[in-house]
Amino acid sequence: MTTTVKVLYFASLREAVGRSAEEFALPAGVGTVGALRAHLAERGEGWQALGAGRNVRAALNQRMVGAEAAVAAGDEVAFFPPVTGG
Amino acid sequence: MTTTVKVLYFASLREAVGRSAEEFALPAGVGTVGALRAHLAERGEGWQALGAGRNVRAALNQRMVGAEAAVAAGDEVAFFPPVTGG
Amino acid sequence: MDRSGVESAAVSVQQADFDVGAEIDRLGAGRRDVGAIASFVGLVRDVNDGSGVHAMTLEHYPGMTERALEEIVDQAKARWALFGVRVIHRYGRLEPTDRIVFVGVASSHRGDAFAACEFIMDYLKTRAPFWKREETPEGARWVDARETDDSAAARWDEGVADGQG
Amino acid sequence: MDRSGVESAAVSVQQADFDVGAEIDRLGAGRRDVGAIASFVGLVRDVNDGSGVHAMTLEHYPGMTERALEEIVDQAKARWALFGVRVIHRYGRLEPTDRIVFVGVASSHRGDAFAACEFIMDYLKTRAPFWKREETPEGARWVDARETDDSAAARWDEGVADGQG
Repeated sequence: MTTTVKVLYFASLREAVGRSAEEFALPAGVGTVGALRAHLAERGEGWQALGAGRNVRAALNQRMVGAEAAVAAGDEVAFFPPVTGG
Repeated sequence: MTTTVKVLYFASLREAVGRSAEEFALPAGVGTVGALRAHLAERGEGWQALGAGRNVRAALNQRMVGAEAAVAAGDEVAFFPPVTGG
Repeated sequence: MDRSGVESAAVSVQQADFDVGAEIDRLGAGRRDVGAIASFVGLVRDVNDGSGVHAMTLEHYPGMTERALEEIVDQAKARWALFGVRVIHRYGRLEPTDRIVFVGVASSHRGDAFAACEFIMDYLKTRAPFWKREETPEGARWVDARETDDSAAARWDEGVADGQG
Repeated sequence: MDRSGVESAAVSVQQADFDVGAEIDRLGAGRRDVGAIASFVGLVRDVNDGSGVHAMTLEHYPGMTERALEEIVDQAKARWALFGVRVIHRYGRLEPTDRIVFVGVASSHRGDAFAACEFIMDYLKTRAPFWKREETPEGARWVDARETDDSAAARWDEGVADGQG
Protein backbone atom coordinates (compact mmCIF):
# COMPACT_ATOMS: atom_id res chain seq x y z
CA MET A 1 0.00 0.00 0.00
CA THR A 2 1.30 3.40 -1.00
CA THR A 3 2.32 5.84 1.71
CA THR A 4 3.25 8.68 -0.62
CA VAL A 5 1.55 11.49 -2.52
CA LYS A 6 2.47 12.53 -6.02
CA VAL A 7 3.38 16.21 -6.06
CA LEU A 8 3.49 18.22 -9.29
CA TYR A 9 4.90 21.71 -9.90
CA PHE A 10 4.14 23.96 -12.87
CA ALA A 11 5.45 27.06 -14.62
CA SER A 12 7.53 29.48 -12.50
CA LEU A 13 7.06 27.27 -9.44
CA ARG A 14 8.45 24.26 -11.32
CA GLU A 15 11.51 26.34 -12.22
CA ALA A 16 11.95 27.62 -8.66
CA VAL A 17 11.90 24.18 -7.03
CA GLY A 18 13.89 22.56 -9.83
CA ARG A 19 11.56 19.66 -10.51
CA SER A 20 8.21 18.95 -12.17
CA ALA A 21 7.08 15.93 -10.15
CA GLU A 22 8.04 13.75 -7.21
CA GLU A 23 6.71 11.01 -4.97
CA PHE A 24 6.65 12.42 -1.45
CA ALA A 25 6.15 10.47 1.78
CA LEU A 26 3.51 12.28 3.81
CA PRO A 27 5.06 13.20 7.20
CA ALA A 28 3.05 12.64 10.37
CA GLY A 29 0.77 15.59 11.04
CA VAL A 30 0.56 16.73 7.42
CA GLY A 31 -3.09 16.18 6.54
CA THR A 32 -4.06 19.10 4.32
CA VAL A 33 -2.88 20.74 1.12
CA GLY A 34 -1.95 23.85 3.12
CA ALA A 35 0.12 21.84 5.62
CA LEU A 36 1.88 20.02 2.78
CA ARG A 37 2.69 23.34 1.13
CA ALA A 38 4.10 24.78 4.40
CA HIS A 39 6.15 21.64 4.92
CA LEU A 40 7.64 21.77 1.41
CA ALA A 41 8.39 25.50 1.75
CA GLU A 42 10.84 24.62 4.57
CA ARG A 43 13.06 22.56 2.30
CA GLY A 44 15.43 25.46 1.64
CA GLU A 45 16.82 27.18 -1.47
CA GLY A 46 14.11 27.68 -4.10
CA TRP A 47 11.34 26.19 -1.95
CA GLN A 48 10.42 29.53 -0.40
CA ALA A 49 8.48 30.03 -3.66
CA LEU A 50 5.84 27.94 -1.84
CA GLY A 51 6.00 30.22 1.22
CA ALA A 52 3.04 31.83 2.92
CA GLY A 53 3.43 35.22 1.22
CA ARG A 54 3.50 33.82 -2.31
CA ASN A 55 0.53 33.62 -4.67
CA VAL A 56 0.33 29.85 -5.07
CA ARG A 57 -2.66 27.82 -6.21
CA ALA A 58 -3.21 24.13 -5.59
CA ALA A 59 -5.07 21.24 -7.17
CA LEU A 60 -5.95 17.95 -5.46
CA ASN A 61 -6.50 15.03 -7.83
CA GLN A 62 -6.75 17.51 -10.70
CA ARG A 63 -9.32 19.82 -9.13
CA MET A 64 -8.54 23.30 -7.79
CA VAL A 65 -8.79 23.32 -3.99
CA GLY A 66 -8.13 25.58 -1.03
CA ALA A 67 -5.51 25.09 1.68
CA GLU A 68 -8.00 23.25 3.91
CA ALA A 69 -8.49 20.32 1.52
CA ALA A 70 -7.62 16.98 3.17
CA VAL A 71 -4.75 15.08 1.56
CA ALA A 72 -4.02 11.36 1.97
CA ALA A 73 -1.56 8.81 0.63
CA GLY A 74 -2.19 8.07 -3.05
CA ASP A 75 -3.42 11.56 -3.86
CA GLU A 76 -2.05 13.76 -6.63
CA VAL A 77 -1.32 17.29 -5.41
CA ALA A 78 -0.20 20.11 -7.72
CA PHE A 79 1.16 23.56 -6.89
CA PHE A 80 1.31 26.36 -9.44
CA PRO A 81 1.03 30.14 -9.90
CA PRO A 82 -2.31 31.71 -10.92
CA VAL A 83 -3.21 30.49 -14.42
CA THR A 84 -2.67 32.67 -17.51
CA GLY A 85 -4.16 30.81 -20.45
CA GLY A 86 -6.82 31.89 -22.92
CA MET B 1 -38.87 73.53 -57.31
CA THR B 2 -40.35 70.43 -55.79
CA THR B 3 -43.36 70.79 -53.50
CA THR B 4 -43.69 67.12 -52.66
CA VAL B 5 -42.19 64.61 -50.26
CA LYS B 6 -41.36 61.05 -51.18
CA VAL B 7 -43.17 58.66 -48.86
CA LEU B 8 -42.14 55.01 -48.52
CA TYR B 9 -43.97 52.15 -46.81
CA PHE B 10 -42.46 48.84 -45.72
CA ALA B 11 -43.50 45.36 -44.66
CA SER B 12 -47.02 44.97 -43.18
CA LEU B 13 -47.60 48.70 -43.55
CA ARG B 14 -46.79 48.52 -47.26
CA GLU B 15 -49.33 45.74 -47.63
CA ALA B 16 -51.98 47.60 -45.62
CA VAL B 17 -51.78 50.82 -47.67
CA GLY B 18 -51.32 48.96 -50.97
CA ARG B 19 -48.23 50.80 -52.18
CA SER B 20 -44.51 50.95 -51.50
CA ALA B 21 -43.79 54.57 -52.49
CA GLU B 22 -45.45 57.76 -53.65
CA GLU B 23 -44.78 61.42 -54.24
CA PHE B 24 -47.07 63.32 -51.91
CA ALA B 25 -47.82 67.06 -52.00
CA LEU B 26 -47.39 68.40 -48.48
CA PRO B 27 -50.71 70.01 -47.43
CA ALA B 28 -50.66 73.37 -45.67
CA GLY B 29 -50.11 72.93 -41.94
CA VAL B 30 -48.37 69.56 -42.23
CA GLY B 31 -44.87 70.31 -41.00
CA THR B 32 -43.80 67.26 -39.00
CA VAL B 33 -43.50 63.53 -39.52
CA GLY B 34 -46.25 63.03 -36.94
CA ALA B 35 -48.61 65.44 -38.71
CA LEU B 36 -47.90 63.74 -42.04
CA ARG B 37 -48.67 60.37 -40.52
CA ALA B 38 -51.95 61.63 -39.01
CA HIS B 39 -52.91 63.17 -42.35
CA LEU B 40 -52.22 59.94 -44.27
CA ALA B 41 -54.11 57.87 -41.69
CA GLU B 42 -57.29 59.76 -42.70
CA ARG B 43 -57.19 58.51 -46.27
CA GLY B 44 -59.60 55.66 -45.53
CA GLU B 45 -59.53 51.87 -46.08
CA GLY B 46 -56.14 50.41 -45.17
CA TRP B 47 -54.64 53.73 -44.05
CA GLN B 48 -55.81 53.34 -40.48
CA ALA B 49 -52.68 51.14 -40.19
CA LEU B 50 -50.95 54.52 -39.72
CA GLY B 51 -53.43 55.54 -36.98
CA ALA B 52 -52.50 56.85 -33.57
CA GLY B 53 -52.92 53.52 -31.77
CA ARG B 54 -50.65 51.58 -34.13
CA ASN B 55 -47.01 50.78 -33.51
CA VAL B 56 -45.49 52.67 -36.43
CA ARG B 57 -41.89 53.85 -36.76
CA ALA B 58 -40.68 56.58 -39.09
CA ALA B 59 -37.48 57.57 -40.87
CA LEU B 60 -36.69 60.99 -42.31
CA ASN B 61 -34.10 60.98 -45.08
CA GLN B 62 -33.10 57.45 -44.04
CA ARG B 63 -32.66 58.16 -40.34
CA MET B 64 -35.04 56.99 -37.62
CA VAL B 65 -36.90 59.97 -36.14
CA GLY B 66 -39.69 60.77 -33.72
CA ALA B 67 -43.08 62.33 -34.57
CA GLU B 68 -41.76 65.82 -33.86
CA ALA B 69 -39.18 65.79 -36.69
CA ALA B 70 -39.74 68.68 -39.13
CA VAL B 71 -40.52 67.62 -42.70
CA ALA B 72 -40.20 69.80 -45.80
CA ALA B 73 -40.61 69.49 -49.55
CA GLY B 74 -37.92 67.27 -51.07
CA ASP B 75 -37.59 65.04 -48.00
CA GLU B 76 -37.86 61.26 -48.02
CA VAL B 77 -40.15 59.98 -45.28
CA ALA B 78 -40.66 56.29 -44.55
CA PHE B 79 -43.23 54.56 -42.34
CA PHE B 80 -42.84 50.98 -41.16
CA PRO B 81 -43.52 48.59 -38.29
CA PRO B 82 -40.83 47.94 -35.64
CA VAL B 83 -37.88 46.21 -37.29
CA THR B 84 -37.30 42.46 -36.98
CA GLY B 85 -33.97 41.70 -38.64
CA GLY B 86 -30.91 40.02 -37.23
CA MET C 1 -11.32 55.56 -36.02
CA ASP C 2 -10.12 52.47 -37.85
CA ARG C 3 -6.46 52.28 -36.91
CA SER C 4 -5.46 49.73 -39.52
CA GLY C 5 -4.84 52.27 -42.27
CA VAL C 6 -6.34 49.85 -44.77
CA GLU C 7 -10.08 50.18 -44.46
CA SER C 8 -12.31 47.62 -46.13
CA ALA C 9 -16.09 47.96 -46.13
CA ALA C 10 -17.35 47.33 -42.61
CA VAL C 11 -20.94 46.73 -43.73
CA SER C 12 -22.49 44.56 -46.44
CA VAL C 13 -26.18 44.07 -47.19
CA GLN C 14 -26.52 41.25 -49.67
CA GLN C 15 -28.57 38.29 -50.88
CA ALA C 16 -25.55 36.00 -51.11
CA ASP C 17 -24.28 33.76 -48.33
CA PHE C 18 -20.93 34.54 -46.68
CA ASP C 19 -17.86 32.62 -45.44
CA VAL C 20 -17.65 32.92 -41.65
CA GLY C 21 -14.12 31.57 -41.31
CA ALA C 22 -12.78 33.90 -44.00
CA GLU C 23 -14.49 36.91 -42.40
CA ILE C 24 -13.01 36.12 -38.98
CA ASP C 25 -9.55 35.59 -40.51
CA ARG C 26 -9.78 38.97 -42.28
CA LEU C 27 -10.56 40.69 -38.96
CA GLY C 28 -7.21 39.58 -37.61
CA ALA C 29 -5.19 39.90 -40.82
CA GLY C 30 -2.45 42.46 -41.29
CA ARG C 31 -1.87 43.31 -37.64
CA ARG C 32 0.04 41.60 -34.85
CA ASP C 33 -1.67 43.25 -31.89
CA VAL C 34 -5.15 41.72 -32.24
CA GLY C 35 -5.71 39.52 -29.21
CA ALA C 36 -9.45 38.89 -29.38
CA ILE C 37 -12.06 38.33 -32.07
CA ALA C 38 -15.67 37.95 -30.95
CA SER C 39 -18.25 37.03 -33.53
CA PHE C 40 -21.88 36.17 -33.95
CA VAL C 41 -23.80 34.25 -36.60
CA GLY C 42 -27.60 34.37 -36.75
CA LEU C 43 -29.39 31.48 -38.47
CA VAL C 44 -32.93 30.84 -39.69
CA ARG C 45 -34.75 28.53 -37.24
CA ASP C 46 -37.48 26.10 -38.28
CA VAL C 47 -39.65 27.18 -35.34
CA ASN C 48 -40.72 30.59 -34.04
CA ASP C 49 -43.43 31.43 -31.53
CA GLY C 50 -44.65 27.84 -31.62
CA SER C 51 -45.14 27.52 -35.39
CA GLY C 52 -43.10 25.63 -37.95
CA VAL C 53 -41.25 27.87 -40.38
CA HIS C 54 -40.61 26.59 -43.93
CA ALA C 55 -38.85 29.72 -45.07
CA MET C 56 -38.72 33.45 -44.52
CA THR C 57 -38.28 36.50 -46.68
CA LEU C 58 -36.32 39.46 -45.37
CA GLU C 59 -37.43 42.85 -46.69
CA HIS C 60 -35.22 45.88 -46.10
CA TYR C 61 -34.95 49.59 -46.89
CA PRO C 62 -32.10 49.93 -49.41
CA GLY C 63 -29.92 52.91 -48.66
CA MET C 64 -31.13 53.40 -45.12
CA THR C 65 -30.09 49.85 -44.18
CA GLU C 66 -26.43 50.43 -45.02
CA ARG C 67 -26.47 53.84 -43.36
CA ALA C 68 -28.09 52.49 -40.17
CA LEU C 69 -25.57 49.65 -39.92
CA GLU C 70 -22.64 52.01 -40.50
CA GLU C 71 -23.89 54.30 -37.74
CA ILE C 72 -24.13 51.36 -35.36
CA VAL C 73 -20.55 50.36 -36.24
CA ASP C 74 -19.36 53.94 -35.71
CA GLN C 75 -21.01 54.03 -32.30
CA ALA C 76 -19.29 50.80 -31.32
CA LYS C 77 -15.92 52.16 -32.48
CA ALA C 78 -16.43 55.36 -30.49
CA ARG C 79 -17.25 53.36 -27.39
CA TRP C 80 -14.66 50.59 -27.37
CA ALA C 81 -11.06 50.23 -28.56
CA LEU C 82 -11.61 48.20 -31.72
CA PHE C 83 -9.28 47.34 -34.60
CA GLY C 84 -11.87 46.05 -37.01
CA VAL C 85 -15.60 45.48 -37.30
CA ARG C 86 -17.53 43.53 -39.93
CA VAL C 87 -21.31 43.34 -40.33
CA ILE C 88 -23.03 41.30 -43.06
CA HIS C 89 -26.81 41.04 -43.26
CA ARG C 90 -28.67 39.10 -45.91
CA TYR C 91 -32.08 39.85 -47.42
CA GLY C 92 -34.45 37.93 -49.66
CA ARG C 93 -35.77 34.39 -49.20
CA LEU C 94 -33.97 32.17 -46.69
CA GLU C 95 -34.65 28.69 -45.33
CA PRO C 96 -33.99 27.06 -41.94
CA THR C 97 -30.25 26.65 -41.21
CA ASP C 98 -29.41 29.47 -43.66
CA ARG C 99 -27.18 32.21 -42.26
CA ILE C 100 -28.88 35.61 -41.82
CA VAL C 101 -26.34 37.86 -40.16
CA PHE C 102 -22.66 38.00 -39.21
CA VAL C 103 -21.05 40.41 -36.77
CA GLY C 104 -17.33 40.18 -36.03
CA VAL C 105 -15.20 42.46 -33.87
CA ALA C 106 -11.41 42.50 -33.37
CA SER C 107 -9.75 44.15 -30.37
CA SER C 108 -6.74 43.85 -28.09
CA HIS C 109 -8.77 42.34 -25.27
CA ARG C 110 -11.79 40.09 -25.03
CA GLY C 111 -13.93 42.39 -22.89
CA ASP C 112 -14.12 45.07 -25.58
CA ALA C 113 -14.63 42.51 -28.34
CA PHE C 114 -17.53 40.76 -26.59
CA ALA C 115 -19.22 44.00 -25.54
CA ALA C 116 -18.99 45.61 -28.97
CA CYS C 117 -20.22 42.47 -30.74
CA GLU C 118 -23.27 42.14 -28.52
CA PHE C 119 -23.94 45.91 -28.66
CA ILE C 120 -23.95 45.82 -32.46
CA MET C 121 -26.37 42.87 -32.52
CA ASP C 122 -28.69 44.51 -29.98
CA TYR C 123 -28.75 47.81 -31.86
CA LEU C 124 -29.12 46.09 -35.22
CA LYS C 125 -32.18 44.26 -33.88
CA THR C 126 -33.95 47.53 -33.06
CA ARG C 127 -32.48 50.07 -35.51
CA ALA C 128 -31.63 48.38 -38.81
CA PRO C 129 -34.63 48.43 -41.19
CA PHE C 130 -35.21 44.73 -41.86
CA TRP C 131 -38.54 42.92 -41.62
CA LYS C 132 -39.07 39.17 -41.59
CA ARG C 133 -42.04 37.48 -43.24
CA GLU C 134 -42.31 33.82 -42.27
CA GLU C 135 -43.97 31.01 -44.24
CA THR C 136 -45.71 28.63 -41.83
CA PRO C 137 -48.32 25.85 -42.20
CA GLU C 138 -50.89 28.45 -41.12
CA GLY C 139 -49.83 30.82 -43.89
CA ALA C 140 -47.38 33.68 -44.22
CA ARG C 141 -47.02 36.20 -41.41
CA TRP C 142 -44.90 39.19 -40.55
CA VAL C 143 -42.78 38.57 -37.49
CA ASP C 144 -43.65 40.81 -34.55
CA ALA C 145 -40.87 42.77 -32.89
CA ARG C 146 -39.95 41.50 -29.44
CA GLU C 147 -40.03 43.68 -26.38
CA THR C 148 -36.94 41.83 -25.19
CA ASP C 149 -35.07 43.30 -28.16
CA ASP C 150 -35.96 46.82 -27.05
CA SER C 151 -34.80 46.14 -23.51
CA ALA C 152 -31.60 44.47 -24.78
CA ALA C 153 -30.77 47.63 -26.74
CA ALA C 154 -31.84 49.95 -23.92
CA ARG C 155 -29.33 48.53 -21.43
CA TRP C 156 -26.52 50.01 -23.56
CA ASP C 157 -28.13 53.47 -23.26
CA GLU C 158 -27.94 53.12 -19.50
CA GLY C 159 -24.29 52.24 -19.93
CA VAL C 160 -23.71 55.56 -21.73
CA ALA C 161 -25.41 57.48 -18.93
CA ASP C 162 -23.23 55.73 -16.37
CA GLY C 163 -20.08 56.41 -18.37
CA GLN C 164 -18.78 59.60 -19.88
CA GLY C 165 -22.28 60.71 -20.87
CA MET D 1 -27.40 17.94 -21.17
CA ASP D 2 -26.49 17.97 -24.83
CA ARG D 3 -29.85 17.66 -26.56
CA SER D 4 -28.48 16.79 -29.96
CA GLY D 5 -28.26 13.07 -29.30
CA VAL D 6 -25.00 12.98 -31.21
CA GLU D 7 -22.34 14.18 -28.82
CA SER D 8 -18.90 15.04 -30.17
CA ALA D 9 -16.04 16.03 -27.90
CA ALA D 10 -16.76 19.48 -26.49
CA VAL D 11 -13.17 20.06 -25.41
CA SER D 12 -9.81 19.67 -27.17
CA VAL D 13 -6.37 20.51 -25.81
CA GLN D 14 -3.89 20.29 -28.65
CA GLN D 15 -0.72 21.66 -30.24
CA ALA D 16 -2.27 21.84 -33.71
CA ASP D 17 -4.08 24.85 -35.13
CA PHE D 18 -7.84 24.65 -35.79
CA ASP D 19 -10.31 25.73 -38.48
CA VAL D 20 -12.61 28.41 -37.04
CA GLY D 21 -15.14 28.35 -39.89
CA ALA D 22 -15.46 24.56 -39.75
CA GLU D 23 -15.91 24.63 -35.96
CA ILE D 24 -18.68 27.23 -36.20
CA ASP D 25 -20.39 25.28 -38.99
CA ARG D 26 -20.31 22.11 -36.88
CA LEU D 27 -22.02 23.91 -33.99
CA GLY D 28 -25.04 24.55 -36.20
CA ALA D 29 -24.98 21.30 -38.16
CA GLY D 30 -27.66 18.63 -37.85
CA ARG D 31 -30.33 20.76 -36.23
CA ARG D 32 -32.80 23.28 -37.61
CA ASP D 33 -33.58 25.17 -34.39
CA VAL D 34 -30.20 26.83 -33.81
CA GLY D 35 -30.70 30.57 -34.16
CA ALA D 36 -27.50 31.94 -32.68
CA ILE D 37 -23.82 31.00 -32.61
CA ALA D 38 -21.50 33.19 -30.57
CA SER D 39 -17.80 32.53 -30.79
CA PHE D 40 -14.45 33.80 -29.62
CA VAL D 41 -10.93 33.44 -30.97
CA GLY D 42 -7.91 34.43 -28.88
CA LEU D 43 -4.68 35.27 -30.72
CA VAL D 44 -1.06 35.79 -29.71
CA ARG D 45 -0.24 39.53 -29.67
CA ASP D 46 3.21 40.93 -30.42
CA VAL D 47 2.97 43.24 -27.40
CA ASN D 48 2.09 42.66 -23.75
CA ASP D 49 2.61 44.94 -20.77
CA GLY D 50 4.72 47.25 -22.92
CA SER D 51 7.22 44.70 -24.20
CA GLY D 52 7.58 43.18 -27.63
CA VAL D 53 6.75 39.48 -27.76
CA HIS D 54 8.55 37.29 -30.30
CA ALA D 55 6.85 34.10 -29.25
CA MET D 56 5.29 32.39 -26.28
CA THR D 57 5.16 28.88 -24.91
CA LEU D 58 2.01 27.61 -23.26
CA GLU D 59 2.53 25.05 -20.52
CA HIS D 60 -0.43 23.11 -19.18
CA TYR D 61 -1.39 20.32 -16.75
CA PRO D 62 -2.34 17.33 -18.91
CA GLY D 63 -5.38 15.57 -17.54
CA MET D 64 -6.49 18.37 -15.29
CA THR D 65 -6.73 20.76 -18.24
CA GLU D 66 -9.32 18.68 -20.05
CA ARG D 67 -11.23 18.05 -16.83
CA ALA D 68 -11.27 21.75 -15.90
CA LEU D 69 -12.50 22.77 -19.34
CA GLU D 70 -15.20 20.08 -19.32
CA GLU D 71 -16.43 21.29 -15.94
CA ILE D 72 -16.63 24.86 -17.24
CA VAL D 73 -18.64 23.65 -20.24
CA ASP D 74 -20.97 21.66 -17.96
CA GLN D 75 -21.54 24.74 -15.81
CA ALA D 76 -22.42 26.78 -18.88
CA LYS D 77 -24.85 24.09 -20.06
CA ALA D 78 -26.50 23.97 -16.65
CA ARG D 79 -26.93 27.72 -16.65
CA TRP D 80 -28.11 28.51 -20.19
CA ALA D 81 -30.17 26.68 -22.83
CA LEU D 82 -27.41 25.56 -25.18
CA PHE D 83 -27.42 23.13 -28.09
CA GLY D 84 -23.69 22.80 -28.50
CA VAL D 85 -20.43 24.05 -27.03
CA ARG D 86 -16.91 23.73 -28.39
CA VAL D 87 -13.66 24.69 -26.64
CA ILE D 88 -10.22 24.27 -28.22
CA HIS D 89 -7.06 25.42 -26.43
CA ARG D 90 -3.58 25.05 -27.86
CA TYR D 91 -0.32 24.53 -25.96
CA GLY D 92 3.35 24.61 -26.92
CA ARG D 93 5.21 27.36 -28.75
CA LEU D 94 3.13 29.99 -30.56
CA GLU D 95 3.98 33.20 -32.39
CA PRO D 96 2.14 36.51 -32.83
CA THR D 97 -1.06 36.17 -34.91
CA ASP D 98 -1.27 32.44 -34.04
CA ARG D 99 -4.61 31.28 -32.67
CA ILE D 100 -4.56 30.22 -28.99
CA VAL D 101 -8.14 29.45 -28.07
CA PHE D 102 -11.57 28.96 -29.62
CA VAL D 103 -14.89 29.00 -27.79
CA GLY D 104 -18.14 28.54 -29.72
CA VAL D 105 -21.68 28.26 -28.37
CA ALA D 106 -24.92 27.44 -30.22
CA SER D 107 -28.34 28.32 -28.82
CA SER D 108 -31.85 29.31 -29.89
CA HIS D 109 -31.33 32.94 -28.97
CA ARG D 110 -28.40 35.32 -28.98
CA GLY D 111 -28.58 36.34 -25.32
CA ASP D 112 -27.81 32.82 -24.09
CA ALA D 113 -25.12 32.30 -26.74
CA PHE D 114 -23.26 35.51 -25.91
CA ALA D 115 -23.50 35.04 -22.15
CA ALA D 116 -22.33 31.42 -22.22
CA CYS D 117 -19.44 32.19 -24.57
CA GLU D 118 -18.14 35.03 -22.40
CA PHE D 119 -18.71 33.00 -19.21
CA ILE D 120 -16.61 30.15 -20.58
CA MET D 121 -13.77 32.50 -21.56
CA ASP D 122 -13.84 34.24 -18.17
CA TYR D 123 -13.80 30.95 -16.25
CA LEU D 124 -11.16 29.47 -18.53
CA LYS D 125 -8.92 32.47 -17.81
CA THR D 126 -8.96 31.79 -14.07
CA ARG D 127 -9.59 28.03 -13.76
CA ALA D 128 -7.95 26.20 -16.67
CA PRO D 129 -4.33 25.25 -15.83
CA PHE D 130 -2.39 27.02 -18.58
CA TRP D 131 0.66 29.23 -18.10
CA LYS D 132 2.22 31.53 -20.68
CA ARG D 133 5.95 32.14 -20.95
CA GLU D 134 6.78 35.01 -23.28
CA GLU D 135 9.99 35.58 -25.22
CA THR D 136 10.81 39.32 -25.27
CA PRO D 137 13.91 41.39 -26.13
CA GLU D 138 14.55 41.54 -22.36
CA GLY D 139 14.48 37.75 -22.09
CA ALA D 140 11.85 35.16 -21.31
CA ARG D 141 9.29 35.80 -18.59
CA TRP D 142 6.24 34.10 -17.14
CA VAL D 143 3.10 36.16 -17.71
CA ASP D 144 1.52 37.42 -14.50
CA ALA D 145 -2.17 36.72 -13.92
CA ARG D 146 -4.37 39.80 -14.19
CA GLU D 147 -6.63 40.95 -11.41
CA THR D 148 -9.14 41.95 -14.10
CA ASP D 149 -9.46 38.27 -15.01
CA ASP D 150 -10.43 37.40 -11.44
CA SER D 151 -13.04 40.15 -11.36
CA ALA D 152 -14.36 39.14 -14.80
CA ALA D 153 -14.93 35.60 -13.52
CA ALA D 154 -16.33 36.79 -10.19
CA ARG D 155 -19.21 38.72 -11.77
CA TRP D 156 -20.73 35.41 -12.90
CA ASP D 157 -20.74 34.20 -9.29
CA GLU D 158 -22.77 37.25 -8.36
CA GLY D 159 -25.09 36.38 -11.21
CA VAL D 160 -25.76 32.99 -9.61
CA ALA D 161 -26.56 34.62 -6.28
CA ASP D 162 -28.99 37.02 -7.98
CA GLY D 163 -30.65 34.22 -9.93
CA GLN D 164 -32.06 30.92 -8.80
CA GLY D 165 -29.21 30.37 -6.37
